[in-house]
Amino acid sequence: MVTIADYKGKVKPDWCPGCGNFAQLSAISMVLANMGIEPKDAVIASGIGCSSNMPEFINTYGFHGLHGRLIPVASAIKWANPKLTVIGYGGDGDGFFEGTQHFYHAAKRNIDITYIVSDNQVFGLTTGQASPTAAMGMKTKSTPNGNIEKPLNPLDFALAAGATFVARAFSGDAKHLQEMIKLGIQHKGFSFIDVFSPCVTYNKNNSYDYFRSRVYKLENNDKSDLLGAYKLAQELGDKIPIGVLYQKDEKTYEDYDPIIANTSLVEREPVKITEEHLAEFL
Amino acid sequence: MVTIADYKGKVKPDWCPGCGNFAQLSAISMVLANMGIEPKDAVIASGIGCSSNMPEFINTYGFHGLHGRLIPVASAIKWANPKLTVIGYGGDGDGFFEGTQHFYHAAKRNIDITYIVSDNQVFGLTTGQASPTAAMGMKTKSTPNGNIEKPLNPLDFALAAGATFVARAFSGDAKHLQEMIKLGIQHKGFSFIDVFSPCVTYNKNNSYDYFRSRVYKLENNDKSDLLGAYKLAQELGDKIPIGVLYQKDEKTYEDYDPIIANTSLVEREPVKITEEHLAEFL
Amino acid sequence: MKNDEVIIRVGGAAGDGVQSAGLILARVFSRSGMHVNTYNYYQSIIRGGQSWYQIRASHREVRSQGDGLDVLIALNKDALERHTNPKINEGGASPLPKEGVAIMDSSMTGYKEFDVDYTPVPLGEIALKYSKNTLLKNTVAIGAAMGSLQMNFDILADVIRDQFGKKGDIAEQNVKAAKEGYDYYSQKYKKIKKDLKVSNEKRYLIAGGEAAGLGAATGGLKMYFGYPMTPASSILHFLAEHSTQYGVFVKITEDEISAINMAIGANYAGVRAMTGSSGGGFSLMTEALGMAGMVEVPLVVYEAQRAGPSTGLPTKTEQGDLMQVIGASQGDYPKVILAPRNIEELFHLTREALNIAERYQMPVILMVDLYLAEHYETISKPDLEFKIDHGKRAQDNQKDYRRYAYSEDGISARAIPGQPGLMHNEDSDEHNEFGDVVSDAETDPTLRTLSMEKRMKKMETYAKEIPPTPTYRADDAEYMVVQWGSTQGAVEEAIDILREKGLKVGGLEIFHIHPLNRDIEKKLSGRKKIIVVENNFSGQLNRLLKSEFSIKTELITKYDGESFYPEALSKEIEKKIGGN
Amino acid sequence: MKNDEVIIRVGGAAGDGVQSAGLILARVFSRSGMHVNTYNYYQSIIRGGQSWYQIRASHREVRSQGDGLDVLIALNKDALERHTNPKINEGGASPLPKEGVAIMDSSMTGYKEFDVDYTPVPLGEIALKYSKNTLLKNTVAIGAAMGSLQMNFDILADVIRDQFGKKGDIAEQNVKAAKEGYDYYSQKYKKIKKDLKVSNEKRYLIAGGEAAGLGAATGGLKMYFGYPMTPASSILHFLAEHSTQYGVFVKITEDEISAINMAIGANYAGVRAMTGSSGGGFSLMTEALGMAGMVEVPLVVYEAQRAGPSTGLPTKTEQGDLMQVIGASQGDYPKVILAPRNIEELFHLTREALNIAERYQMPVILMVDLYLAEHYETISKPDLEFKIDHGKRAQDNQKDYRRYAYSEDGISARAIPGQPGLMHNEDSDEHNEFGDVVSDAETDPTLRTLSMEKRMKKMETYAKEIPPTPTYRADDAEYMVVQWGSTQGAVEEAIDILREKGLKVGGLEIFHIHPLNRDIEKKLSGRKKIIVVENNFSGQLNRLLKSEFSIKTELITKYDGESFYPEALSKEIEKKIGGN
Ligand SMILES: Cc1ncc(C[n+]2csc(CCOP(=O)(O)OP(=O)(O)O)c2C)c(N)n1
Ligand SMILES: Cc1ncc(C[n+]2csc(CCOP(=O)(O)OP(=O)(O)O)c2C)c(N)n1
Ligand code: SF4
Ligand code: SF4
Ligand SMILES: [Mg+2]
Ligand SMILES: [Mg+2]
Repeated sequence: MVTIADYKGKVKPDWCPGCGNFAQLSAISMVLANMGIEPKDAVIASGIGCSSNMPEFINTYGFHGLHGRLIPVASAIKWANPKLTVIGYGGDGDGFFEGTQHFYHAAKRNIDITYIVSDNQVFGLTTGQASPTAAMGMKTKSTPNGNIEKPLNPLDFALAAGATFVARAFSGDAKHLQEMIKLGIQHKGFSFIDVFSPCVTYNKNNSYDYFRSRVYKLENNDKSDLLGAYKLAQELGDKIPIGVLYQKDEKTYEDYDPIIANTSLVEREPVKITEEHLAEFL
Repeated sequence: MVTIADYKGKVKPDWCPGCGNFAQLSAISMVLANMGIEPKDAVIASGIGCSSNMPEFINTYGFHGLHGRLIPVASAIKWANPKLTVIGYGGDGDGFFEGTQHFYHAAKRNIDITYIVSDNQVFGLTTGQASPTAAMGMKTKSTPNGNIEKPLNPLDFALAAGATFVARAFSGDAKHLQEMIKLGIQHKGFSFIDVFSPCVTYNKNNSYDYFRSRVYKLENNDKSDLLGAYKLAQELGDKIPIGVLYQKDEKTYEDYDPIIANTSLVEREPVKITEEHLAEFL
Repeated sequence: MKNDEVIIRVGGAAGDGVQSAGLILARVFSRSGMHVNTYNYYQSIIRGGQSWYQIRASHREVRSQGDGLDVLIALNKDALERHTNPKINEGGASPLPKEGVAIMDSSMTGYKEFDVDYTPVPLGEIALKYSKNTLLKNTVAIGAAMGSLQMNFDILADVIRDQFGKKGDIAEQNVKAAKEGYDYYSQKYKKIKKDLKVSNEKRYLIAGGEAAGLGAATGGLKMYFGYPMTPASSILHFLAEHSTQYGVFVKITEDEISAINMAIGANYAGVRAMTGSSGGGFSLMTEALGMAGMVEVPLVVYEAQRAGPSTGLPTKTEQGDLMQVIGASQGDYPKVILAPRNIEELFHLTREALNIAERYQMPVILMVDLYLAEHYETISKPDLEFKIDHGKRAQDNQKDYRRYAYSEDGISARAIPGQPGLMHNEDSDEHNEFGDVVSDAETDPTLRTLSMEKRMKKMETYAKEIPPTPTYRADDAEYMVVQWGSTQGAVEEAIDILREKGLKVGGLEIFHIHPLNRDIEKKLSGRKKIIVVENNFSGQLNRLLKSEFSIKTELITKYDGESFYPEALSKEIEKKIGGN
Repeated sequence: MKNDEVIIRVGGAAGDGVQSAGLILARVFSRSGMHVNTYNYYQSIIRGGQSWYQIRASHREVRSQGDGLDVLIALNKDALERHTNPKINEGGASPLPKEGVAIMDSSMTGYKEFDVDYTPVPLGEIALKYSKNTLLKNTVAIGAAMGSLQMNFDILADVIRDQFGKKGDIAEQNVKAAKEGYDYYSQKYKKIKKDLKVSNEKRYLIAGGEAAGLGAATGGLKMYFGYPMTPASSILHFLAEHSTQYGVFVKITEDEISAINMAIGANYAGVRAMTGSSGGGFSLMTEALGMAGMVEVPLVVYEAQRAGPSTGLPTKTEQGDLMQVIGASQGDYPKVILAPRNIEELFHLTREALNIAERYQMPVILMVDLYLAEHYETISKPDLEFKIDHGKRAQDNQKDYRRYAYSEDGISARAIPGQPGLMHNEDSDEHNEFGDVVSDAETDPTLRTLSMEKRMKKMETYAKEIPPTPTYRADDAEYMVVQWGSTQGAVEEAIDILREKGLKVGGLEIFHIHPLNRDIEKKLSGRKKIIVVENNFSGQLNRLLKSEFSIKTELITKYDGESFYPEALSKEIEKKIGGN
């Protein structure tokens, strides 16, 4: 039996005390353990940012790559070895600025990976600039006179891109967070989970209290209703929904491609090239 | 008075006979002339692709840059000199693959430029690979067994990104195309026009006939209705709407930023740095 | 013009079928057991403009597009005038000489005449008998050209049938049209005097991009990620087309950044994967290239150069990306750069690159150029046997596993996700032997130094296994011509020309670009002059050589978008020698 | 430890206020008319870990972080033990010597003791009298440190008031707390013996990134585009903060690719614009850099190196990106690379870079490193006068305008969108004088060659105006130490040490990296030994020098993430000299 202890990394997380990322670390460990997935069969690919340090602190296979580029890495890992549970974990700067393009196209392709974003509305690791989800007016080092850019709406984005599982969670609600991650991993296809994850050091606006007083859990919403999901995604004022906004059963990219459908390339032998293959050059 | 002759470039367009891009070249020239914009006050920034060769063939200021990067170039030109009419012109590969990220964020910023995409569902210049808007099943050099990727919906994308003017036109309907381009240029904010522009050489599926038998002109649609626009954007079967799907009055990025609001940086003298500025280092 | 070889050139506009006509001709020669070398001169335009395709064939090796011209097939007036004009301006191509024949449609008139043998053939008229498809004219012209050389018509007929085979009737129409062209020429005009020997040798006609793709497949490639860009598209198209046959997953990604990161992800997961692009796309890949070096993931990148800078001349050749590839990505990290000299070598080095990358767990860049990637050559039967070397792999549940264990050779055992008991983190941040980051809570300057040395030690280990640098007629050479990559053929032929003149010239051929083999210095020492030949502006390899070895060199460059021609090159070398 | 300078080090965890304490101390010295040089040792972690900040001050110039340590302020036990341990492992930093004093909270106990002077001060107790803010402890410690040197307390009080000024009461609490610390130390412990001279000179305390931003603003910069990345963020933050004051538009873009393309668009439109990043972000910019060279748009890129490869050590210094910058982008195109040696030069070269870029219509890369970008130095009053040179500009309605007219110096007159009668196309494809593409319908090898030469001619023209390469104590030097960029201070101080030992050592200081000034060869010739010192693994400048000049060199490198220390460096140089 797999237990959460199996997932405990030997390096102590060095996030600031109180950082939202701790909740995600526990939740991911817990969910993987509860799902009976062995550490050897899980891969966490991350970008660069405080959040992206995650693979250093968990006992799975980890790939801590480049800022904004976790999605292509995660996608190819899944394509190479479908037996792995592949999780992408990164920040809002990572995913919604530098990596926007990859996020969009991976969602459109419906690749069977789970993409979790630690959305703290700032660039944490680079000491607190406004991120793409930062509110208008927010003062940071990069926006000393207040942010003048409309925030990006990650859920709306994921829906438009064609993600087949779109959810939101909150670091301050561990149980619900676990639930979302579990559903995301169980979903076959591209799962996106945006997690409100307070940065206690650089974001005094979007604190635990800020979110706690606003979030409410979705219940009985029609997850197959795309337009409904779009509407829910717009709720970002006094009431903000958390939960699964949208879910759809759809063929994955892997299902379509004959070379990788039902095949584990890492196990399959390379095709032996023979003289017959050469005939076309004669 | 400005006439279309003023816009005639000295280099003869070298697109294949019958290529959709000819229509856009005429339309842009015509509209600029009719709007009384002098060639010196228009800039066309493009990427790389058959379509992106446009600035070579028109007598304006032209910037034929990099594949996928016309949007940042065009944005900065506008910010540097708001008196210019700035048009971005490129292909579907250029804008919806390599340049996805820039397109998204420029639309979100509502920069006052007009972005016209010559959407031919293939990579023309690189001899006909499947583009992001290519239909499922389409056979090309890159997809000899048929395309297995869901096509990207450019209008949906633009709406989700927050573009404040979203329209579609068709190279086969010159007058309507002109109308769209004119409205796009007149619109203050980010205008996006997706133009069905047949590639007669590499795309035998999406021909003039294909589009001609499908497109219908939008009339009396409520342009302020975002959800309605989303719905229209989904019509891609036997009936495909052309026209303005969505338009909204909204402050531009330029309006928000105190340094460029109501200022032409290219004309303004640099601020003289004085001893007072140095005091903070003492 | 040499008696023992023939050069045919087909000229016309883009969209006229110039290249497919050329390829049919090339295949006739290869099926005749001859050596073939082709050259494609084309523009970044889909229809119109001017392009041409040249086929050089002989019973002896032909190592470049060659000098001279025997038969011109002019598909339009412009082509006719262009290639018969002694002042032809196409980067060094020879005009049709007096003895040469110009095949063109009989209806062509009013062209500027030069001193050549015009041999009009009613191409259009003959073609119309069989079909309205204007491209059939080309087949008639091909027939005529084969007639001028009295090549075996049956072979041509076979080639045509294979080409148009799927189209049934069309194939037969083409065969008949070709036959009429063949006969028309044979009856009306004189045969060109050549001493060409056909043979029964099996020769494989293959383009650079195809050879790379085939080499990769025999080397265990299972995934290829790319974004189209001339001249890197040819390998992409080839692999896409052979995806099912070769069992290779091929994916066009949203951009080159995604392509390389996917290739890294796949290799990390234990599957041999490649990516490729040309200079501009490679620029976008450089960040990830350094990451591959840092996390020690195997990676092969196919870099196909074209004339730069920037978008440059998309359909023209150059060796201008060496500095970019050498310098790619911030910081020092181990990498290998290979520059195959010809198509056969490209086949071999591609799979060898896959082995090196995996054995050393580092990026290997295969540098080709448009010329090498897109032209066709005949090669003898490729050796399909190849030992895939996965390098050091960790045992399942290995105790105290250290992904980046410091070792004698710098190489540590890899663990692949899914292997039990070897979980670890691969990190683009600096890390210790376990993969734990040493730049977060406490930077450790000592460990940092050790990790840096651990990675770079792989370069030392690798340096020991670089094959000797090949030479050409070098034993008694007083003058050494140094070349790299695809210019081998032209340089060797230029050397042959100079040798015939009695000049003691030899060649040094560098195909392992980084690290450089130390034998280079020795092989160049004691010569009267060292002349470096490069198809770029600034002499990029020359700079590299000088940074590594104490040598004095002279430089010959060409940067007009075309590759070297042996004759012209030999004159330049002679000048350098003369200027003693 | 020298009598005429003082070194204070503040050690603690990230988030403990180490850097702001350090800056207060630095400002006290600069306000005392002294020279100051600071060093920041920190980790890529937001809270926790171990970091320290060092201030070196003197009435004479202090050109590096220096050797030795006089006063340690230990904000936690780890810091105390780390810096008093003679085996300190922080990249070369000196431990606290016997004569040094260690200021720490009186409550600190159980630490490992070494042979230094512990001077506990009830930091927490005193602080608590005024506020619950734990950071007030730091102010008490600062007071104590100033007491140990008997610096003028009024100046400290002023600095504190300026620092906490906006917070009214808080400022006074801090002043009082500092005074108590000052008095406590003065009464209880001995004053450190130093012969420090204060003066009335105005000294400006400024960090590298600030100097670059200020220099750019005085050089007519109007737009800055960037994406945060250590250590390039400091210029970005500085300009953002001063945006209104300096009239500079600052934009964080979605990525670095957008940033550089925007900077190019702005410059094309006639507005001085810059972008900047560190190595990883710069990788992503390389494609556009080549485009700027091709379309001949002025562009200045601020490249701030950190320890690589890949993500590497994000908060550590290195000079490891030279090969990347030299090779950036495919093909050959003109560009200039500058590497300022110190903060004052960074100020000047930044605006000079803007002029060069516009005069030559080509990219200029300013290479700094984390050390230079982030440390503070005192400089004398910056000269605010500067002549902005827009270079050759076309006249409105100029007849027969050729954007890329071939010319003697390679430079042609620019037209800015909006100018009447000068419409043209700027193209990343190869083009002729008018900007018309020569790679579409008909490639013209001749025009291609001319255009290539036209652009590269700018390098020749520029080469004539490179300032002479500076030397240091070189006249009679038998041994020459060659350095580039930010290592100037440490190298000069190392040379001074060796000179005092009677060794005839001098320095050559390269700040124009590309193209290299030909005077380098002359200045190095006839020396017994040439020793190249670089803060990277492979000796990247060394490779460059050897590729350009026939010289024999030896190499000293450091790649542990920290910059050179003069004393240790002098020993390495001595060893190289010894090994004659
Ligand atoms: C190409 C590149 N650009 C910039 C950086 C610098 N960088 C490191 S982390 C980061 C942003 C982090 O923000 P986010 O992704 O939101 O993660 P967080 O720290 O908030 O969890 C940036 C810009 C980088 N490492 N690489
Ligand atoms: C970075 C980079 N990648 C790839 C290319 C090669 N390339 C040139 S045009 C093109 C695609 C053209 O397709 P599209 O944008 O749809 O334009 P079209 O030719 O169809 O008008 C590509 C991939 C390039 N020039 N630069
Ligand atoms: S800076 Fe913010 S995001 Fe980063 S570790 Fe601290 S609290 Fe978490
Ligand atoms: S290939 Fe297609 S898009 Fe390109 S010019 Fe020809 S018809 Fe137009
Ligand atoms: Mg964040
Ligand atoms: Mg297209």
